[in-house]
Amino acid sequence: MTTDMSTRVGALSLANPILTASGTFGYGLDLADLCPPERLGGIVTKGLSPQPRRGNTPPRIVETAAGMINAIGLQNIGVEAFCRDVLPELDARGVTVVVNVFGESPAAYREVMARCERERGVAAYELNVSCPNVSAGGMEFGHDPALLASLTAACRAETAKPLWVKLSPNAPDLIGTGKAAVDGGADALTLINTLRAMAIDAVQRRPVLQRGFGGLSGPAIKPIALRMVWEVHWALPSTPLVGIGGIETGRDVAEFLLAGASAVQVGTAVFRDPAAPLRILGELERFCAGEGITAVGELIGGLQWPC
Amino acid sequence: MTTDMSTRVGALSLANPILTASGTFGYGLDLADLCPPERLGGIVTKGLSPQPRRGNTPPRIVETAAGMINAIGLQNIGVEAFCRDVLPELDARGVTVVVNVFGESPAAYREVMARCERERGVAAYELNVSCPNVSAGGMEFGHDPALLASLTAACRAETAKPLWVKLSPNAPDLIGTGKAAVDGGADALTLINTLRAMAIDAVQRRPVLQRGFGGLSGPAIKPIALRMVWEVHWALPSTPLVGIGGIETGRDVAEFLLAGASAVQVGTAVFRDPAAPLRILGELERFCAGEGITAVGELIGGLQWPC
Amino acid sequence: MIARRDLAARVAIVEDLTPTCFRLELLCCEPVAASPGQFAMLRCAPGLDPLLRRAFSLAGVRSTGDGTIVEMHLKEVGRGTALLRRLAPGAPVAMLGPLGNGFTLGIAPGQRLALVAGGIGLPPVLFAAEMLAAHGSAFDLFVGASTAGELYEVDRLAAAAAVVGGELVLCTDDGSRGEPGFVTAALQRRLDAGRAYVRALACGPDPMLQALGRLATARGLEAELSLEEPMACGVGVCLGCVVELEDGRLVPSCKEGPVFPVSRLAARWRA
Amino acid sequence: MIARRDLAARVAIVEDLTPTCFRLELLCCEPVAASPGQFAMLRCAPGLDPLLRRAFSLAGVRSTGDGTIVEMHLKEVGRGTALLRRLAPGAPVAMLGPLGNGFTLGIAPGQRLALVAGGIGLPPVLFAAEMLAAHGSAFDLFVGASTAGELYEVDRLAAAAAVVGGELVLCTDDGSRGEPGFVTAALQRRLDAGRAYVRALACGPDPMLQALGRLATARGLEAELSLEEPMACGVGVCLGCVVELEDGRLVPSCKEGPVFPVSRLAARWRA
Ligand SMILES: Cc1cc2nc3c(=O)[nH]c(=O)nc-3n(C[C@H](O)[C@H](O)[C@H](O)COP(=O)(O)OP(=O)(O)OC[C@H]3O[C@@H](n4cnc5c(N)ncnc54)[C@H](O)[C@@H]3O)c2cc1C
Ligand SMILES: Cc1cc2nc3c(=O)[nH]c(=O)nc-3n(C[C@H](O)[C@H](O)[C@H](O)COP(=O)(O)OP(=O)(O)OC[C@H]3O[C@@H](n4cnc5c(N)ncnc54)[C@H](O)[C@@H]3O)c2cc1C
Ligand SMILES: Cc1cc2nc3c(=O)[nH]c(=O)nc-3n(C[C@H](O)[C@H](O)[C@H](O)COP(=O)(O)O)c2cc1C
Ligand SMILES: Cc1cc2nc3c(=O)[nH]c(=O)nc-3n(C[C@H](O)[C@H](O)[C@H](O)COP(=O)(O)O)c2cc1C
Ligand code: FES
Ligand code: FES
Repeated sequence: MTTDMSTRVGALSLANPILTASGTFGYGLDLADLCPPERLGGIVTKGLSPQPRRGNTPPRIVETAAGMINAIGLQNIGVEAFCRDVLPELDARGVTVVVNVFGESPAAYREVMARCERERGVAAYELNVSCPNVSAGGMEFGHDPALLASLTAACRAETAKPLWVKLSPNAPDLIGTGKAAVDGGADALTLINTLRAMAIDAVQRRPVLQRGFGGLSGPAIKPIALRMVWEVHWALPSTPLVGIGGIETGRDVAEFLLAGASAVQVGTAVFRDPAAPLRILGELERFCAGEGITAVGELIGGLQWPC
Repeated sequence: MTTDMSTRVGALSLANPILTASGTFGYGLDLADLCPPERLGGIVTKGLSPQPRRGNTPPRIVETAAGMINAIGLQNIGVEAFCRDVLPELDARGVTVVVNVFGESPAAYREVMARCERERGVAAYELNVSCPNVSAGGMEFGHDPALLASLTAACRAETAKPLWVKLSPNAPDLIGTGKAAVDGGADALTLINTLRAMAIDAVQRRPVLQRGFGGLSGPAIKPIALRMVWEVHWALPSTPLVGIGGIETGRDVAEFLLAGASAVQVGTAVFRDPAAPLRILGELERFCAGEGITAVGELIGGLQWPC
Repeated sequence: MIARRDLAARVAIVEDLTPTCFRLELLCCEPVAASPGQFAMLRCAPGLDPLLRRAFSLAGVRSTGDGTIVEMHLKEVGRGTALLRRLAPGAPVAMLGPLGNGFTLGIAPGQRLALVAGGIGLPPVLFAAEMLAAHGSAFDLFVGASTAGELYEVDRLAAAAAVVGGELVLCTDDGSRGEPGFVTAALQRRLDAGRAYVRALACGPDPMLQALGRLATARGLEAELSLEEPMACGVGVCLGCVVELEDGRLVPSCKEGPVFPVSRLAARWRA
Repeated sequence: MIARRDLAARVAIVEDLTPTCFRLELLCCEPVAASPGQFAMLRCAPGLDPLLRRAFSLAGVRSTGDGTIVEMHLKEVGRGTALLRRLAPGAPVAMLGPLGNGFTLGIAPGQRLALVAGGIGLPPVLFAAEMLAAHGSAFDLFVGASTAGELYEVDRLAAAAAVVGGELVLCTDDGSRGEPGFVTAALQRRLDAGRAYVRALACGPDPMLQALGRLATARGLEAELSLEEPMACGVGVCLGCVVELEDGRLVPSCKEGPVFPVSRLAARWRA
C-alpha cells in the first residue's frame, strides 16, 4: 500500500509534510547533492533581512544533552543576493520555497517581502518574530501580542501569498501571540523556534557562547514543542500549524501531525545527517504503510483527547 | 589540597552544596543504603500535603531524549505520616531536611508547615507552587505574582525557619514571580521545576501519559535551567538561589554555582544512578581541587559577564 | 529485603535464544543472593542515550571461580535491548539489584505449584523451576510462546521438571509445537481433570496474566503475578511504576512487587 | 569541490599511537578522492549521545582489495573521541566527507614547501608529505610535540622527506627529543640560515598557527593555516564554525576552509 503523502497548509499544497527549518538548510541549494530539495515538501530559507548581516562573533554554537545552543545572530546574504543568485535555481528545480523573513522594524520585514514579490518561485513567507524590534526598545516582536498583530498586518498588506508566523516558545503568552498573529492576518503558525538557553564553561568561568545566551534546539526540546503545538491547536483548531522541534524520525513527524500540525520542519537533525529530511520522509511513508493509513492527512489533529 | 565544601543558603548552613530534589529521593531514607543522606548538603522531601494523596492513574512516566516526563500527581504519604514515621530517623541521622510543601489553598500549605513546626529536625521549607490553586479557579500559584506573594506571606507567618519558594519555568514572568516570592518573605528561591511537556504514542494516537501533559526533567533541560538561574540572579543579586535541572556531574554543579546558585538539587540523575548525589559531590570536590579552589563558595555567582 | 547494590558487572555471554530473544550473562565479583521474581536495573550504554536503566528479571544466579554469573533473557524491542544485544564479552554494565520481591516458593510436602510463563516472561519462571527442583519441591510447568521457534531452554525446563516428577506443558499460539493455544487453557484443562495446585506463579504478557487471574479467582486458586510496569528508578522513589491494588491504593511495583498475589490487585486483574 | 557523500564505513583498525592519540582506519566500499587538509565528519555512536558528529582531518587515503581505507589520527579529549577509541574492528561508522578545501600543494621545480605540524595537527601534514613525496615535490618537515612520547609516525615522516631530499625537523617542548622548543622557532632558524620556501603549510594548536602567521608575515612568506573551529554540520549550513577574514567577513571554515592563507585571515592570526 502506498500512502498519499500530500498535505495542505491552508491554501498551500505540499507534496509531503517534510520541510527544512530555517537556518539549518542554508538557502535550499547548499545541500542539494546530499538531500535534493525538490523531493521535500519544501524548504524554508535562512532568515533574510534587507541587507546582508554579519552575525555574531564566534563561538556561536555549543552541544548540549540531545541538543545544541546557537547564537548565529541571523547572519545572511540579504534578500537581494538571495533573489538574484539562489531563487532562480530553486524555481527551476521546482522547489517549494518558503522565505523566512526578519528585520528590526516592520518596514524592514516589508522590504524583504516587497523584494521577493518581484520574483517568481516564492510559495510562502514565514516571519521570524524572535528578533528585537529596535523601535520598540528591543522588545521581541513575538513576545508582545499587540506588536505582533500589527507586524503581521503590515506584512499581510505586502503579499497575497500564504503568510506564516513563527512563534517563539519564550513568549510569556504563547496562545495570545498565536491569536494575535492570526488576527493580524497570518494564514498559518509555525512553532517552535528555539528556547532561550545558556551554557557555561566552568573552567573559564564564562558563558561558552560569545553572546552569553542562545537558542536550544534538537531532540531535547521535542516534548516541549509537541506540547505547544497541541496547546495552540486546541486553542485555535482552525488555524493550520507547522510543527518544529527536535524531529529526528518519521515517527516524530506522525506525533506532530497528530498534535495538530499540517506539516513539519526538520532542523538540527540536518546537522547530524544532511539527508535527514529525506530519510525521515521515507520513515514516515513506512510508518503510514504499516498503520494502513491511506493519506497522511488522516493523522492531522488526530490525537485522542481527553485520554 | 582539600576544598572547603560548605555553603550557605541565606541563613542556612549546609555541609556541601548538593541536595536531592523533591520527588526523586523519596522522604530521605528510601535510598539510605545506596546514598547515605547525612553525607549530602541535605535532602528535599517528596512534596507533602495535609492528607495522603493517591496521585495520578498510570502511565505516569515516559522517557524522552536525555530526559523524562512525569505526571506523578503529587502522590505522598501526607505530613502526619512523615512527621511520625520518617522525620525522627532523619533527625537521628543528622540529615539536613528541607520539607517540600504543597496544597490547593494557602491554608493547606500552612497546615503542612504547622504540623512540621511541632517537630524537631526540619531545617527549611520549600514551597512547590506548580500546583493549581483550587480557590483561584485552578490557576497555578507560581504563575501569578500577586497570588504567589500572598501565598508566600501566609506561609512566612507560619515559621521562623528558612522559607524557599520553588519557581516554575512555565510561569509567564519568571523574574516577576521570583520578585513576588521575595516580597512575600521568601529567604531563597529554588529553580527550576519541570517544564510542561507531552509525549504521544503515534500508533495508539494517544498521549503516552494518562494525564496527557507532564513535566520534563533531566539533562535535556539543563541549558534552560542554567539560563533561568542566571537571569534570576542578575535580576535579584542578593537573593540566595538553589539551582536545579538536569544536573548529572560535578561540573554541572560548578556551572550552576557560577550562574548564581548557592546550592543545587539533583533529581532525575538519581533514577539513573541512586548514588548520583554522592558521586556528583566527589566530582565537584575533584573539580575544585583541580582548579585550586579553596572554598566552593568562591564559585557562587562568579560568572564573568558580559563576556 | 536483600540489600540492594549497584554492581560493577561485565558481560560474560551474549547469545541468541530465538530470533527475537537472547541470553545475557553478567559476571560480578561479589556474591549475589536473589530470589526468582526479582529483577535488576541495567544501564544499556555509557552516556545519556537511553537516559534510564531498563528492568530485567533474573533467570538465574550461579557462582563461578571468578564471582557470580547473573543470567537474564532479553527480548529486543527497542533501543536499550538493541544496545545490550550488541555488547561484547568483557564490556562493563552497571547493574542495580537484586530488586523487588520474589515469588512465594515455600510449599508443604505433597503440595504442588503451577509455574506459568508466556513469551519473555520465562526468565523468573525458569529461575523458580530450577530453584524448586534443587529443593525437591513439586511443580508443573506451563510455558507458552507464539510459535515453536520462540520456545527456548526446553531442555533445562524439562530437566527441572523431571527432578520433581513434574509435567512440562509447552503451548504455542499457532500450534506449531506442544498444545495449541494459550498456557492458561492448558492449565485449565489440568484443573478440570482434577489436578490440584497450592498456588500458581506466573509471568508473561498482561492478557495472559489477566486470564490467569480470572481462572485462579474462579477456581479459588492462589496466584502470584509478576507485573511489568514502565520503571524509571527501580528503587521506589520516582513513583512511576505504580500498580493499583484492591483497596484503590497505587503502590510502586518495583518495591512492593513486581510480584503481587492476584487477590491484592485491582479487579481488572481478575475480571 | 570533490563531491560530498555520507559513506557507510566500518572500522578497520583502532590502535594507539601515543598515550593520548590513536589511529582510526575506516574501510569504505567506494573510492574516495581527497586532498590533504580536507576532513570528515564522523558519527561517534549510534543514538543521540553525542548529538553532533565530530570533525577529523584525513591523514591518508589508500585503496585496498576491499575498497578504500581512510586514515585518521585522533586525540582522546572528550566523549566523542573516547567512544571512537573503544570501537571494535567491523563496527559501522557514518562518515561524511571529504569536506572542505585542502592545502595548495602545487609548486614549480626548484621550489620547496615548509610543512609545519604541532600535536594532533599532524594528520593533514603527514597526508601532504606523503602526497608530495609521491609527486616528487620538495619540502622540509617541522613536527612538534610536547614530549618525545607524543611524537609518532616518525619513520613515515622521515621516509617521505627522504624521497625528496627534505629535512625532517622534530621538536619537543621539553627537549626530550629533537630540537627543544617550538616548531616555529625551528623554522625561523632555517629561514635565518637562508633556506627559502615558496609556502608554509601548517596545522596545529592556535598559538602555534598564530606564531607561524606572525613569522610568515614578517618574512614575506606565504602560509596556509588549517584552522579548527567547533562545528555542528561540517557542510556550511549552520554557520557555527565561522572564521573572521581580513575584510571583517565571517565565513564558515568548514566550507571556505579549514585551510586559509594567512593573508586572508583577520589580523589576530598575524599579530
Ligand atoms: C520488573 C520487570 C521485569 C522485566 N523483565 C524482562 C525480562 O526478563 N526480559 C525482557 O526482555 N524484558 C523484561 N522487561 C521489560 C523490559 O524492561 C523492556 O522491554 C525494556 O525496558 C525495553 O527497553 P528498550 O530500550 O529496548 O525499549 P524502548 O525503546 O524503551 O521501548 C520499546 C517498547 O517497549 C515499551 N517499554 C519501554 N520501557 C518499558 C518498560 N520498562 N516496561 C514495559 N514496556 C516498556 C515502550 O513503550 C515501547 O513500546 C521487564 C520489565 C519490568 C518492569
Ligand atoms: C576541521 C577540523 C579538523 C580536526 N581534525 C582533528 C584530527 O585530525 N584529530 C583530532 O584528534 N581532532 C581533530 N579535530 C578536533 C576534533 O573535532 C575535536 O577534538 C573533537 O570534536 C572533540 O570531540 P570529543 O567528543 O572527544 O570532545 P568533547 O567532549 O566534545 O569536548 C572536549 C573538549 O574539546 C572541545 N571541543 C569539542 N568539540 C570541538 C570542536 N569541534 N572543535 C574544537 N574543540 C572542540 C570542547 O570544548 C572540550 O574542551 C578537528 C577539528 C576540526 C574542526
Ligand atoms: C543554527 C541554527 C540557526 C537557525 N536560524 C534560524 C533563522 O534564521 N530563522 C528562524 O526562524 N529560525 C532559525 N532557527 C530555528 C530553527 O528553524 C528551528 O525552529 C529550531 O532549530 C527548532 O527545530 P530543531 O529542533 O529541529 O532544530 C535556527 C536554528 C539553528 C539550530
Ligand atoms: C518523578 C518526579 C517527581 C517530582 N516530584 C516533585 C515534587 O513532589 N515536588 C516538587 O517540587 N518537584 C518535584 N519534581 C521536580 C524535581 O524536584 C526537579 O525540580 C526537576 O525534576 C528538575 O530537576 P532534574 O532535571 O534534576 O530532575 C519531581 C520530578 C520528578 C522527575
Ligand atoms: S520505578 Fe521508580 S518507584 Fe518504581
Ligand atoms: S560547521 Fe556548520 S557551517 Fe561549518
